[in-house]
Amino acid sequence: MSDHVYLSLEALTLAYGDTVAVDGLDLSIAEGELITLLGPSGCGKTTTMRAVAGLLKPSSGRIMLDGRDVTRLGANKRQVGLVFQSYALFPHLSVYENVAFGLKLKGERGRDLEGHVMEGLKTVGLTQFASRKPAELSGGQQQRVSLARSMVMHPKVLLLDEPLSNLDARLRLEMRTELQRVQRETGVTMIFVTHDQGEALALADRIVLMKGGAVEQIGTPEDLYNRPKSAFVADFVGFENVFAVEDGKLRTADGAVPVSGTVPAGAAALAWRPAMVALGSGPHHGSVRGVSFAGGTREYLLDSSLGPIKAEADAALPVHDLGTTLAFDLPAERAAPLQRYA
Amino acid sequence: MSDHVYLSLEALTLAYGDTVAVDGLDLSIAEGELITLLGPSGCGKTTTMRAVAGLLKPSSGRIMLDGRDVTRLGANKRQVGLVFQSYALFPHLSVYENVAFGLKLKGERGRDLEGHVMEGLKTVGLTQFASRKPAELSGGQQQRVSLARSMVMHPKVLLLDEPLSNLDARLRLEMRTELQRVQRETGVTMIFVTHDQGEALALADRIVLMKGGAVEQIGTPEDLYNRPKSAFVADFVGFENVFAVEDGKLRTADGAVPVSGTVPAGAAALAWRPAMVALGSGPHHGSVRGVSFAGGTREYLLDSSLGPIKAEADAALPVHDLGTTLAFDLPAERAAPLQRYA
Amino acid sequence: MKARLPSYAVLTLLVLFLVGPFFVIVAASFSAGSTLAFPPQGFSFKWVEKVFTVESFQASFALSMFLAIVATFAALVLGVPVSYALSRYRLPLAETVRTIVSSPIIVPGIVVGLALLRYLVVPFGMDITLSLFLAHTALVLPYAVRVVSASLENLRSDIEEAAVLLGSSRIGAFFRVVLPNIRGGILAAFILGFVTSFNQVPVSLFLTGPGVRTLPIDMLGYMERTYDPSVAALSALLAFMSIGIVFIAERFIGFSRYV
Amino acid sequence: MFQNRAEGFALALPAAIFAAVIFIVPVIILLSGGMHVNGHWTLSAYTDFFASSLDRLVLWRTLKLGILVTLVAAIIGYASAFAIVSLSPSSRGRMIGIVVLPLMISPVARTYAWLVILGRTGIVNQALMTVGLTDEPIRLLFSQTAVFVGLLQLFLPLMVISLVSALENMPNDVVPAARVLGANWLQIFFKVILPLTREGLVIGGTLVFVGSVTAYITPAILGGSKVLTLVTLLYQRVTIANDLVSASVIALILIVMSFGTNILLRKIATARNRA
Amino acid sequence: QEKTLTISVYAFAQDAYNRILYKPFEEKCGCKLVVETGNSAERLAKMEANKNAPVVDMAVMSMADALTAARRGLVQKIDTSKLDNYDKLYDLAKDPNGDGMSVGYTFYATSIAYRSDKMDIKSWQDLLSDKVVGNIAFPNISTNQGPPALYMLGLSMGTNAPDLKKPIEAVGKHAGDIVTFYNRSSQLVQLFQQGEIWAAPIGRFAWEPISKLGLPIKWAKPKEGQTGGLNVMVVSKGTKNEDLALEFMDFWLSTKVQKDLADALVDSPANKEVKVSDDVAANITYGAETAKNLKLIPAKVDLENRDRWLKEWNADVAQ
Ligand SMILES: Nc1ncnc2c1ncn2[C@@H]1O[C@H](COP(=O)(O)OP(=O)(O)OP(=O)(O)O)[C@@H](O)[C@H]1O
Ligand SMILES: Nc1ncnc2c1ncn2[C@@H]1O[C@H](COP(=O)(O)OP(=O)(O)OP(=O)(O)O)[C@@H](O)[C@H]1O
Ligand SMILES: [Mg+2]
Ligand SMILES: [Mg+2]
Repeated sequence: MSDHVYLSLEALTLAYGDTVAVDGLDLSIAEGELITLLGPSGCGKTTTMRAVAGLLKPSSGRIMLDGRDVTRLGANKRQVGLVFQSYALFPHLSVYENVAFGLKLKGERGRDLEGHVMEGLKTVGLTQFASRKPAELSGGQQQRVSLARSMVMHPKVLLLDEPLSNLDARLRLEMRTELQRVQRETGVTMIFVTHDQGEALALADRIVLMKGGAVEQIGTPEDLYNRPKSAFVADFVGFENVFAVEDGKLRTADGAVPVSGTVPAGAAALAWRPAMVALGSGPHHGSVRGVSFAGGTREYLLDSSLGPIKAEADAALPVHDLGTTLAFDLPAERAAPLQRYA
Repeated sequence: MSDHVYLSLEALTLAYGDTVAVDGLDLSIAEGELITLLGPSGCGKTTTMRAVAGLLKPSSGRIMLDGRDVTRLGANKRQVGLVFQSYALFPHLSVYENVAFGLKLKGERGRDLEGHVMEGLKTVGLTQFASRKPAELSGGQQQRVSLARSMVMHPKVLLLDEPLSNLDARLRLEMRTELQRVQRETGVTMIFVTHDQGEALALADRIVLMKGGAVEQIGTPEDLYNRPKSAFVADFVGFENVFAVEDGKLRTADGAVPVSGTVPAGAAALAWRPAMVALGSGPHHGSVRGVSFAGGTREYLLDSSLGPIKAEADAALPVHDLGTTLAFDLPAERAAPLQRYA
Repeated sequence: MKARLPSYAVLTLLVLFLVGPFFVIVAASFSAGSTLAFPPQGFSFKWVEKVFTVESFQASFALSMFLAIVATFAALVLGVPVSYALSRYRLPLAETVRTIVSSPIIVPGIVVGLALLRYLVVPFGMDITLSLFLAHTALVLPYAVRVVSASLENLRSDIEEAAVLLGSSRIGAFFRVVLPNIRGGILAAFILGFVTSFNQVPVSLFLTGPGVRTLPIDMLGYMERTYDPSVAALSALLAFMSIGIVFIAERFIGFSRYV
Repeated sequence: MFQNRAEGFALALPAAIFAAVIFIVPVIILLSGGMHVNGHWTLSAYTDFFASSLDRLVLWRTLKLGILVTLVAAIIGYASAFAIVSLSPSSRGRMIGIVVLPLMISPVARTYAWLVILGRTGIVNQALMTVGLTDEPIRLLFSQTAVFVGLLQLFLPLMVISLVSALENMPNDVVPAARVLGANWLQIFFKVILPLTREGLVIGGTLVFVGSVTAYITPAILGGSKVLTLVTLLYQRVTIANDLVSASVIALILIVMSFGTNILLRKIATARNRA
Repeated sequence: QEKTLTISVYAFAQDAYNRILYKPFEEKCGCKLVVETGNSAERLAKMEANKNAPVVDMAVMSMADALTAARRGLVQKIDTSKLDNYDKLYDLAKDPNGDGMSVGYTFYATSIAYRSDKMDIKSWQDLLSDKVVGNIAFPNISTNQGPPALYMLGLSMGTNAPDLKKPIEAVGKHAGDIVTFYNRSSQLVQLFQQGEIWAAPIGRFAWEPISKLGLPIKWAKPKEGQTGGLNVMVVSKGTKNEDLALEFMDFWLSTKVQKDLADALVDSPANKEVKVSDDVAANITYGAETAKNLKLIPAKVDLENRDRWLKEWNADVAQ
């Protein structure tokens, strides 16, 4: 991974007819980086990827790849790989032929071709499935074929559009590890789209969190996890209790409420994960509306005068029944301070 | 919730043609219980539910409901409610008419009917959508209509077949709480099918974990979570490191390996969650193959002589790079002892 | 998406080729001249009026109408159950059954007509109208099965199970839940069947008797003996009728989805 | 719930029996008539058919017309289907409506129009002369060209509709996938679209070919006795010569052609898919 | 229950027949007339197909087809005693095939209708001249006009052999040029009108609508003379409506009907009592003399050679 800018999107605006899907997006990516594009449904992730691949013409802005302006270059000449959410395997071709598709178009034949295809299949562990049709593979295997098909082309950038969202939890985890390994081994620059924050956190060198066609925050997973800038980001990374700050007090359903401890200067809002809520004592009270066992912990949903509060307690402690009133506190020193509330 | 057996499946065998999907299943459920049926895809969950509902004739075995043998009773006479994974709403009828469908067949008319339907809609918070068609509702709302449609019939048992699997994470959580509330309020006996262990743990009074058409373990969520009986169950509830025990030693890729501490008597295997692995010191060594950030913690995948090991460390600690060799231990006193390995 | 202009050009030519002849017919039917010509010689309604005075047209129109309605209805009565069986039950001979009921679509119509004439009408002295009814029913059956099957495939079978669980009988579930939801398909099948039967020529070609002939056959005969634009006028009127029906069907059930 | 086979058969049988009795049995008897001449079982009627140069010619002409119409319909069909699927969903629906419309209009009327359009003084000739492509009206009626045009107009909609639905059913994103892998549009058509819409092409092709080969009105009106096809020949054999034996022979040939094409094309479709 | 009589006739001029013949007869007999139309050969085929349960009571045909029908047992003897107008017929119409199974109701000349502005026709051979042949319609061999036209063509080529081999070959040579081989003379109106053809051999009965097209179309008087035919009426064997059929035939042969049909330029009268104006006479085939001069092919010759002609035709022309 080098720090030199390899792919950059400059003031990229993308529209479908009159609907602007992406609005003045700026993004620089270094060679060998693994970026995840995170964001809610409809925020423009797929649109951005399609533009990078050359499948969508920008209404304005520029795409630079490896020092060259590729904005007007056809998708078939960009050397960008794209793994579709739906895999988009060619159903009429065998696994082998799927992987060979692009290489053949490049003019590869004979031993060369076979060597490269089999090598690609080996990377994804599918050599023994070479002669199957995509329909005869499981979702995870299909996904790996799709990956191999892109990888053998040695793309300058590999784009992956929610490649794991169709898989079950276990396979998903496996594939995630696999992807990381391939990326580390080949050093290819990757952009990985997801709307699952766990996945984004686990995978990325840097996360780009998008909202409504623009970048909301860019940073390492730990940055986003620990230092969200806005309520939107905080909510996305699991701060389930977020309150705006006004004159050093929390703005709640119940009006302005003082907070225990000092609010950091410049914080427009404070956010607490369920685990950060101090349960059992404190100035606030809430009645238990829901409890659920979550493995090591138990999660409580409290109806309080501040609004609904999510708090967590060790599962080893006795359960509080529904309707019980519990005291709790939202200590300022545990909270993450946000630069923006909206 | 009473302890008296309300629904019991006795030696139930269910087959599709020659394929036996459920093989001699035994299960007793008390009135008012919320049972979740958990298990991997294809283990026979749906099949079991369809048999309870009367949509599938058992090849052998008996179904007793409320003291009566209903094995040969038609589905339309069993008073069993079923909420389908797909909701199965009647697309040509309004929400109101969907809910009224069964009541009308019972002969209800006029004020009675209206009262019951509106009450049902109120329970699921959909009174204002009464005149909409199902296609005009979101997935979550449809699911609630489906629930109301079954609930107003006051079924003896309400079966829910993966009702949440089509929803996104946030809505899923909400619906889960909602379901729990309805169940608590009405006290209806519920069987809830899922293949998501988180969901099963969070919801159930008791969990029935199925495997290949038979029951693998029955117990409270905490039972299963803390005291899995077999490697299969352990794996399902997140013990990612499981080793068989032979003569007080662990059977590993590397042969028999002594374990630190004493193996509890009668344990056929030992299982550790990633968090139970002691990282940093110990008799074993593994090199880091994968790291991922998982919020508060960091998960390491280690290649060790015992085989692959999943361990967890606080995310606040510095990261160990790929390839670093780490010492670790698998302390017997932290492990969950299993009765069976296979 | 991409090439806008070429695609409009292609579509314009396509529409011109497919629909153009229809306009020629319409223009010719309002001609004042006494022969079919385009561009028409003058404008008049006389040929449209004449259509209504030709007695044989009245009789054959009535016959074709009757056939189209009754045969299509019969085809649906036969076709809906078989479609239901094919889409809901896993029957061992399903493909054979499907082939049998859809064979009328593949066997050339003229062969069917001849076969019926020779082996039902002549030997058994079967009434021509009855034979036409049977032939048209057989002919419409494949369309009915195809369209109804398609709508049944699109209808989840679990709603029937839901209905049964809510206390309905099997048959009740069919009428309360299945039928209302494949209404569009059934209507589409009806219209498609109607049009197919109404415009059918090859099957009806041999199945004529003195005074008994379907409208298209009668039109053919009329054309062969009188070359005035009244056949054009009749064609135009019928076309408007079909278009009207299809248009309304399209509005209400999205007819073209089913064709 | 749908395990009861007896129930399923009870529902399926009436239609199957009806079709068999009313339809398949008479057709089979008719076909057997071609092998039963003067009280003997013989294939002489078939050898006669293939010995007659007129009959052979008509057979060949019918085949040729069928193949030509199918080919041209496929080419125009793809062009049109691409254009149609690139429309917005609402105009796509309308366009499909327009394409379907001619199917609803009596083929008598449609063929009739061509009589006017293709006549010596018809629009086509007028246009050709205005443009200066010819000084004298060319004779279009009663020619294979006329029959070809008539058949094409009659059956093109079937091809277009089949191809549109095939294109719509094509898996998402395979075209962009091929594009990203470096294929140009021509390569995409032949390597991806054609194989993936083969099913639709086969269905459309069968409908068009069988329709063209078994059409009566178009060859009868636009071809007359100069452009006999198997069907008009069969009609003449029955109505003028009362020659049932030779009519049965033609009937069998027509059926073999229809079913044969159907099966053959189906085979091609599935075989290539498996390869 | 109203009585019904089913008849099968030629397709042309149905409007005129309806007015002059069908409607008045229906009024007279108080019965219903069902009319089926088609050409003579089709009718024959259909009668044969329905031999065991005749659908048609009475039919009109060419002489040759009537003879065939008689030989195949499809028709029955006509009880001429029940035909009041029988004695008014020209002799050649009374029993043309000599078997008592048919009665003639009209005879007609067959010559060539042609566009006088485009050509002149002096001989049958002119039809096949280079200038003309690309613009003619020729009757198909299966029509009533086919063989006679070929026969005249043969005469113009200097042969009167009944095998028609030479004329068929000659037509065959030009088969590609000839616009079409028509099956029904009613088609010709449209072909003339649309300018599709300039000339065609036709029967006199089809002349009327063509003469009224407003085009310069003339009736040729070729030097080889004109041919023609006699149309006859037959009664289906085993009909249940024999009396009604005979009543209808008698009505058709009546002087009034025959005259009205002649005046409408539809059928030339077979009833010798019919007197028509000169104008009409010029446009139909009128009078015993004319009839006698027509060069007809005897029905027997026709029947004996028909298969041969068809074979030749199929070999030389139809392809
Ligand atoms: N073909 C299209 N025509 C018109 N608008 C579109 C089209 N595709 C996407 N959009 C709109 O553009 C916006 C961005 O869509 P995009 O597919 O990029 O979202 P996304 O972030 O990938 O969402 P998801 O997580 O649901 O895949 C959305 O508002 C969407 O409705
Ligand atoms: N209609 C059927 N015909 C034949 N086999 C079936 C049928 N339905 C299910 N099976 C088989 O029966 C077994 C149990 O299926 P079932 O649907 O009960 O599984 P499940 O536990 O509900 O799985 P999932 O989580 O995927 O819904 C599977 O092996 C399946 O393949
Ligand atoms: Mg997307
Ligand atoms: Mg299931």
